[in-house]
Amino acid sequence: MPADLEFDDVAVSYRQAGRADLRAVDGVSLALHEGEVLGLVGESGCGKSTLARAACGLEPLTGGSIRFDGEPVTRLGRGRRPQRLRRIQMVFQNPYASLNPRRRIGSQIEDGRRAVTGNAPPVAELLADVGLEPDVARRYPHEFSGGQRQRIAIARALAAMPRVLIGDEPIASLDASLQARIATLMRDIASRRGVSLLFISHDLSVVRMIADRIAVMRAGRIVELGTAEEVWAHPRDAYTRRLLAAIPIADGLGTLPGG
Amino acid sequence: MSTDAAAGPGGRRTLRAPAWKRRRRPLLPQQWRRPMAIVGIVVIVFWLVIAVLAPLVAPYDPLAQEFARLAPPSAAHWFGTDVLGRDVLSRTLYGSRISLPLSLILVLASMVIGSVVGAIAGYFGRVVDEVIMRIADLVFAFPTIILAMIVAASLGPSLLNAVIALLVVSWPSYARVMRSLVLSARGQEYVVAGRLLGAGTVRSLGRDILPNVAAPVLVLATLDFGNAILLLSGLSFLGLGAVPPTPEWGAMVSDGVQQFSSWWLAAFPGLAIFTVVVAFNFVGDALRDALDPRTAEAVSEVSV
Amino acid sequence: MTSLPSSSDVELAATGTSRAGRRRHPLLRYVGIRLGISVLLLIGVTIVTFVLSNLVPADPVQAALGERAAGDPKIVAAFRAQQGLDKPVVVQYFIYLAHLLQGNLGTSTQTHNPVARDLAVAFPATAELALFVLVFSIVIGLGLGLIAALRHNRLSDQVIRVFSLVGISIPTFWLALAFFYLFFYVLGWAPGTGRLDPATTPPPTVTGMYTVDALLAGQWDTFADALAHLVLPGAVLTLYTVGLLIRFSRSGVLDVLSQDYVKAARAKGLPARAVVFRYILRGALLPILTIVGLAFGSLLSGTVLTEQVFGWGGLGQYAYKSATTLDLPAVMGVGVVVGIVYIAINFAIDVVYGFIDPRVRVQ
Amino acid sequence: SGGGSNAGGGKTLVVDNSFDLKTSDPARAFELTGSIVDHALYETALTFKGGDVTKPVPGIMSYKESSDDKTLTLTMNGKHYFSNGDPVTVDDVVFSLKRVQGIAGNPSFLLDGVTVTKKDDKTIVLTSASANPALPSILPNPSLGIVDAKALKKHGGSTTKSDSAESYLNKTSLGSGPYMLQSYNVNTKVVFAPNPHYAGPKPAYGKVVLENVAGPTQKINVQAGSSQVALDLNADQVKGLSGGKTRVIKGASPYLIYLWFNQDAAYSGGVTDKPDFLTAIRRGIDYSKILSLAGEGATQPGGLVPSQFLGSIKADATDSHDTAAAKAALARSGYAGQTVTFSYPNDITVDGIQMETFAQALQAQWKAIGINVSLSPSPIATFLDAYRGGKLQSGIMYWGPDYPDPSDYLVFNPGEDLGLRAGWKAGADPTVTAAEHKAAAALGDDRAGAYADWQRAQNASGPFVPLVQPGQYVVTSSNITSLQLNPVWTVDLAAIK
Amino acid sequence: MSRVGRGQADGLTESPGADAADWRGLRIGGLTLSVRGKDGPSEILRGVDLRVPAGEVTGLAGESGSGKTMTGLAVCGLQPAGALVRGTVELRGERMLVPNVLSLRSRELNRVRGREVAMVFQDPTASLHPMISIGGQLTDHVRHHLGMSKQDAREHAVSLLERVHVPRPREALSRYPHQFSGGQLQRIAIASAIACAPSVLIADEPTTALDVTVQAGVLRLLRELCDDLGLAVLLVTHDLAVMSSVADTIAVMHDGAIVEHGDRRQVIRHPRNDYTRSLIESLPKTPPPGAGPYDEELTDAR
Ligand SMILES: Nc1ncnc2c1ncn2[C@@H]1O[C@H](COP(=O)(O)OP(=O)(O)OP(=O)(O)O)[C@@H](O)[C@H]1O
Ligand SMILES: Nc1ncnc2c1ncn2[C@@H]1O[C@H](COP(=O)(O)OP(=O)(O)OP(=O)(O)O)[C@@H](O)[C@H]1O
Ligand SMILES: [Mg+2]
Ligand SMILES: [Mg+2]
Repeated sequence: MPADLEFDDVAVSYRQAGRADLRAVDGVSLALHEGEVLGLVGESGCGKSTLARAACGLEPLTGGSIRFDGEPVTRLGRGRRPQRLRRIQMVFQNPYASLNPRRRIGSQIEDGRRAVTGNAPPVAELLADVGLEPDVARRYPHEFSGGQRQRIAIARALAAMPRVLIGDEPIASLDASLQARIATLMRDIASRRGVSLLFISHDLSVVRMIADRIAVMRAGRIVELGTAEEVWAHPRDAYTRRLLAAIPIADGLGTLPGG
Repeated sequence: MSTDAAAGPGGRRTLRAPAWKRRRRPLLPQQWRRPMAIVGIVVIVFWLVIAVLAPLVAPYDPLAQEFARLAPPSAAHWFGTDVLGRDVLSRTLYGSRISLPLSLILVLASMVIGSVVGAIAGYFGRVVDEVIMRIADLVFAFPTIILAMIVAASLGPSLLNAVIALLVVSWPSYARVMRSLVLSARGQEYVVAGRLLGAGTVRSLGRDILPNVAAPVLVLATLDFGNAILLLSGLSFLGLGAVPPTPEWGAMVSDGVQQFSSWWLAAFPGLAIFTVVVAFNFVGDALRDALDPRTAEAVSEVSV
Repeated sequence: MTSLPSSSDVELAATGTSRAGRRRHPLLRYVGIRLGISVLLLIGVTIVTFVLSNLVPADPVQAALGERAAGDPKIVAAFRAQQGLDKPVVVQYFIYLAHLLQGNLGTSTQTHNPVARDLAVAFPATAELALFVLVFSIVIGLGLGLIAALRHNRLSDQVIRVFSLVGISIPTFWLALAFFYLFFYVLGWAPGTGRLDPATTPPPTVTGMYTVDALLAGQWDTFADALAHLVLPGAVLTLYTVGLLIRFSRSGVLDVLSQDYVKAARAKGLPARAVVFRYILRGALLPILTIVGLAFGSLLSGTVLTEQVFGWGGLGQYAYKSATTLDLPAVMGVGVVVGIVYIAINFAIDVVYGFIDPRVRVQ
Repeated sequence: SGGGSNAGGGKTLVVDNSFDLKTSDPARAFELTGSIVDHALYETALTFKGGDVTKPVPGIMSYKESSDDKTLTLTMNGKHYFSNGDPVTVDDVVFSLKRVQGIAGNPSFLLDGVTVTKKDDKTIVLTSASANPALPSILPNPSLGIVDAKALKKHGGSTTKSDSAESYLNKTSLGSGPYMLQSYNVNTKVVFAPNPHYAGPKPAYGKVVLENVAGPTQKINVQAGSSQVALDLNADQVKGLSGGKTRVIKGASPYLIYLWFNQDAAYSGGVTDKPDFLTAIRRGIDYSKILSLAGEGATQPGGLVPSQFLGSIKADATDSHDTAAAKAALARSGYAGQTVTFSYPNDITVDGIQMETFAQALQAQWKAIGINVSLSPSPIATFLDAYRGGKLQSGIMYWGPDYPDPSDYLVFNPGEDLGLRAGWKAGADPTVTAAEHKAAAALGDDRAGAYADWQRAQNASGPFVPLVQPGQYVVTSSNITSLQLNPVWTVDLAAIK
Repeated sequence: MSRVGRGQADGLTESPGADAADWRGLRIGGLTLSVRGKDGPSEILRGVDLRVPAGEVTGLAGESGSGKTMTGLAVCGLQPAGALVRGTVELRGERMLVPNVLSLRSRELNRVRGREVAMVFQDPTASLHPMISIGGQLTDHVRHHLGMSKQDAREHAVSLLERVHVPRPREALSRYPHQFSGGQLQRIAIASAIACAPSVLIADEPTTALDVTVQAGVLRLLRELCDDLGLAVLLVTHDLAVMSSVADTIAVMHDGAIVEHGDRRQVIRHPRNDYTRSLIESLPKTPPPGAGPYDEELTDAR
């Protein structure tokens, strides 16, 4: 399978005042194949977001390379993002912060459509895709609930007709009752539009539901990579095992997660 | 307290979002219903009306020197007359035509300059930020009124020069607020999303950042308005601002200093300054309360 | 953003500790950085003062010399040479800087005194007033601010807020006049202008602050006299400063009140006093400290108008006189002194921050 | 509380003055406050008696003038002692006068062109290059106070520019005057103690405090009894102060407040150098209003020389308010509504009056005859800079006498200092110049007439308009029985009783 | 403050009377709470009835904004200023019997909270004072409530930290919150809560801010404390999975009222209320991961 997005020994460091640099991502090699849903899990601070941001060109690499469609992903500087790279889009964690509160939904989605040349689907169609009425385009973000906002954010990302969609914990700030629904929605849309999806979450039980493959990250490194079933049922890495054991299950049996 | 603050960009506390119906626009009409805000608005409107209608409401020509000199308040001259035999009431009323627009100009100019400079510092960061903010620090380290005095003294007294002098010292507070707001707004997800969709610097600043940080800056401006009037009249009081025979309040108070026993010379223009300033402070304070807490913090840090 | 050190917390804790333990004197390093910044700012202040005074379009020679003397080229040339005004600007700056380092601020063209000596009199005068005001303002302002915040949105809060806003809204020059008119002219309660009765001999100079020096010398009459003279200008400035401090301490405390740790402290069943003094005040200390520093800084230069009315003979009056007479060495002297004080205060506050905030102390 | 309190040996006198003090070194001081201070500290070779400045009288020395007014012979007059007990010698006098010349300070012009020679232990001779009839009137100037040469030399005193005794003199006085310096603060107050060796009558007060107080506050201080003398009050302020606890002493001020209009085409705006325009200006002034602003005791001067001095003249009919005449003149001048910029210093007062008050009144009066004037105030420092450069179109300013002689006013001539400030170049007005030369050359009893003629010539075509000679008011508490105003040193502290 | 409760205020009784054996724990009855909102008063709690027995973990679930936190706060008398609270909160502990916490005056209330009722908040980094040392925050209320000496209180604190498995407890006392990880801080917060041996512990989403692995540890700790100390634990969370693993009974809250309360198995497997059902249906249908030993014993670990 050809790879849309390829990480090759990627490293990202942050400068810290008065301390040694922090290697947030430390030699990650990973490929996101065409049309695939890749789940990336790991604990808080292990470098998931940093990796996602690097894939969008938002962080300078201190080592390795990221290639999109065979060409390197360049850093997003002061200027505008090159057309080519606008085919990589991201859905963020906090639906309350990812939409501009002062602009109408419609025009924000329009921005997405205008980002690329070619015939992007009309706003109404995009909204329908994410299960919203077309007339919401005239409203402002504060009139929507978290789940609805996340749908809008997805629609905006889709408007740019991305080849790769990155979800950086898109469900983490949603109500428990919504999490599974939004995750499934993302998966469905991705497969319908043939978009590769890198889905980041710390909730393995949700990732497992939607991902084809799962990568487990710890302290900046990928410690395990395999198909969803493999990782879930037969984890090889001790850390993955611990992670899995720690997941509480709503079975009504009172099973205390292992810690 | 709703959880809105926590749902802010930092996402510091809540990992989940509050129900959408709790989300409100920052400016609530409720805030206008507070007694302090009402008093403030009434006073401001009063002075605005006076400023517009001064020729109609003032009993005499503010420049006419045709009355008895230094007459105490009487039925004919409610606020008395001054050294040259001018009607103090008329001068006080006409004074609003000087102080209000000039303070407005001063506040607007320093807001525009400070905001632009601060936005540039916040958005570009690094060296640009360092240089701009160190300059701002310097201006802060230099005593405001003394700096203004030097500028006014060397440019010569005139209201315009006073405004310029105060502009030199008043932009940094806006720059600071703007910078810190832009700095935090810059990392906001919707700004990043816009950039990913191909927005350049100008569009990103103009569409995603500035509209969202305008409210606190405007509140700061309201709070600053009173300050501007005080500073301007202070310079005029020192003889570095208004040029005679302009009926400027600070200059009128300064005339009163020369004639101590004619208390009415200073008392009424002083009261005029006070009422306008306190009115703006009332309104500004209510507005600041209406802001959401995080941005209010940014404002309160600076407006000393 | 919080980024909690993660992973199994038990494990990482160990490494975290040892790392923190190995770091040497983080506070010292912090203080060093602050000091460096302060020195840079200081140099900036000298440059600004110097450039500013050189930008002044009018010729200081004319201002310094009398009617007839300024018409005499010989006298003018002598004056220029004596003041070093005949050298290139850059050279002048370095001469200025070199003199500055030796504590030589030049000679005032107006008073014919070394500026340093003038300032040695003017600065303590203002500092005395400012400290007097500050002590009262802190007690009253912080107290009222705290009460207002604790009684948020109740009547007492509203009253205190109005008081605070009124305080910062009254033009000080006008209030000074009004007080002077009322308490001195009409009622005769307060003494007149200046820092002492004219007939009183100032106490031997130690600090230059008459109240302190009088106490040190044990001259009770002089002390009472100096104190009486402080009251009116002090009250005028205090009203403003109190307004300022109320406003900021109130919002500072309100911020803290909404913090979870206050709720947690109350949930622990601690008595109200303990919650207020141990948890709330400590949490609000940093912003309050910043405001106190700013207030002192603004007092130093903000006394111009008040000093003018009360003939205080402090820094403000000196600054005003030198600015309007274009007494450039004096103006530069004032600028540098106020700059130094401002920077020193901020430096001190930064250091205190470092000491009381463990997050800085042991980073 | 300070009023007449018995502090130590004698009563304390508090005098309020709005300071323009720079130094108390007589050879450098040339400001009003400096003169008050130095007159109390230092005796001069010659002096004036009380307020009469028409006739110099012997001080430390008595004088004799040569018939051509070029040589002045001074002879030691009795015994005088410095405050340290040393006797005043001829050497001290010579040193002091030479020092004034040598250090090129503000007052050194007083002795321009004068050579000081010691003849013997009793006599010195002052020789001038040209006739110098004013010299005896110049010598009482406090700037020419006699200092203790021996003591001063020890502290850096010299008769050259290298003199460095100023700061010493600002701490310790070395004079033979009635008082000596007890403490000196240039910004707040100067305190005097009696000179134990003073040759004259012992002063009434054991301690004098000269205190820096702004004009309006002085009034309150005297009323409240915290000071006994207020020197800088104007007519409005002293209203209602006579009788009761306070007393008002009125006198004519030696100051002349004048207007000038620039004659230089580069700065005249095509207006102020037109004679008809000047006529319009003069006739457009409502002197009665001006005098009421200046207060009781103010007079309308006829010419530039103040009323106390030799050669002064009375105002005549051509200087009266006549709007019709003014308008007619204005029409003739071709004035077409241009705005005339009128400058004045706004941070000084003359006898308690602000220039600003007059400026505003004049602006309104001229407006009435159709002249548009815009006021341009500035601090004295910036004002002087532009004014001395002759760059100001018009304005209002005052002239205080350097010495009480009409020759001090010859600077108001074409090509002279003040003439140039009004853009009035040498040769611009031969009539006035001729009158000037006549006045300067006149000797003895001819002088008064010559100066009167010169002033009339000035009034006819000069760019200066003498506006007002204000009244001078001193308010004292009623227990002060005697106080003498003097145009040269304002007030003699030692003579206050 | 409660207005109704005042009438029957008979304060608190130290050492429960004869009927003490009946039951221990917390009983909330008809708890209503309203605040004066922007558009008139709004009811946040509309008659909450809930029993939190000693020795059990009672879970309180519900969507965001349903009033879970407010219930916990009201029990401690920490409702927002100006809120109107009615109803009864009865507290029966080993040492104390309080017929209605809501009717206590603030000084009485201060004797109850921290000592009989303790609370743990969601975000441990926010609920510990950043400028007071851990030792200080662990001992101040102990010294106040139990009158311990400073030294004794410190020793006590050390044993508490050991109890909650904080490494190197003695050193930890002199350190500050920012030097600890989130999980450790939450343990410290729990230690502080149980310091005076309360009978009721209210934990408001104590693990939401933590990672799953850390969460697992904290949940175990809670369970352990509940069992060992016989605490009545009210565990507020929106996470049914968490609830399912530690709570004995689960109460589901919706719009300010309890809509269902029952045994955890029954509530999760056979929800009676429609709202509960919709909550449960939205959960990802996940079999337990293969790695963890599927341990029957643990299932009913009590
Ligand atoms: N701008 C930054 N400057 C310095 N350090 C950073 C920055 N952003 C992240 N870090 C650090 O880099 C590490 C990785 O952060 P990252 O945000 O990628 O983690 P994450 O896996 O996304 O965590 P989470 O699940 O909390 O979102 C963390 O230790 C974090 O503290
Ligand atoms: N201080 C307050 N003043 C007024 N209303 C408040 C206050 N705090 C919370 N509320 C409101 O009370 C309701 C219940 O809030 P509460 O915090 O109890 O919900 P919750 O169930 O804990 O939600 P979450 O799961 O988000 O923590 C919400 O509608 C909220 O907006
Ligand atoms: Mg992340
Ligand atoms: Mg909650």
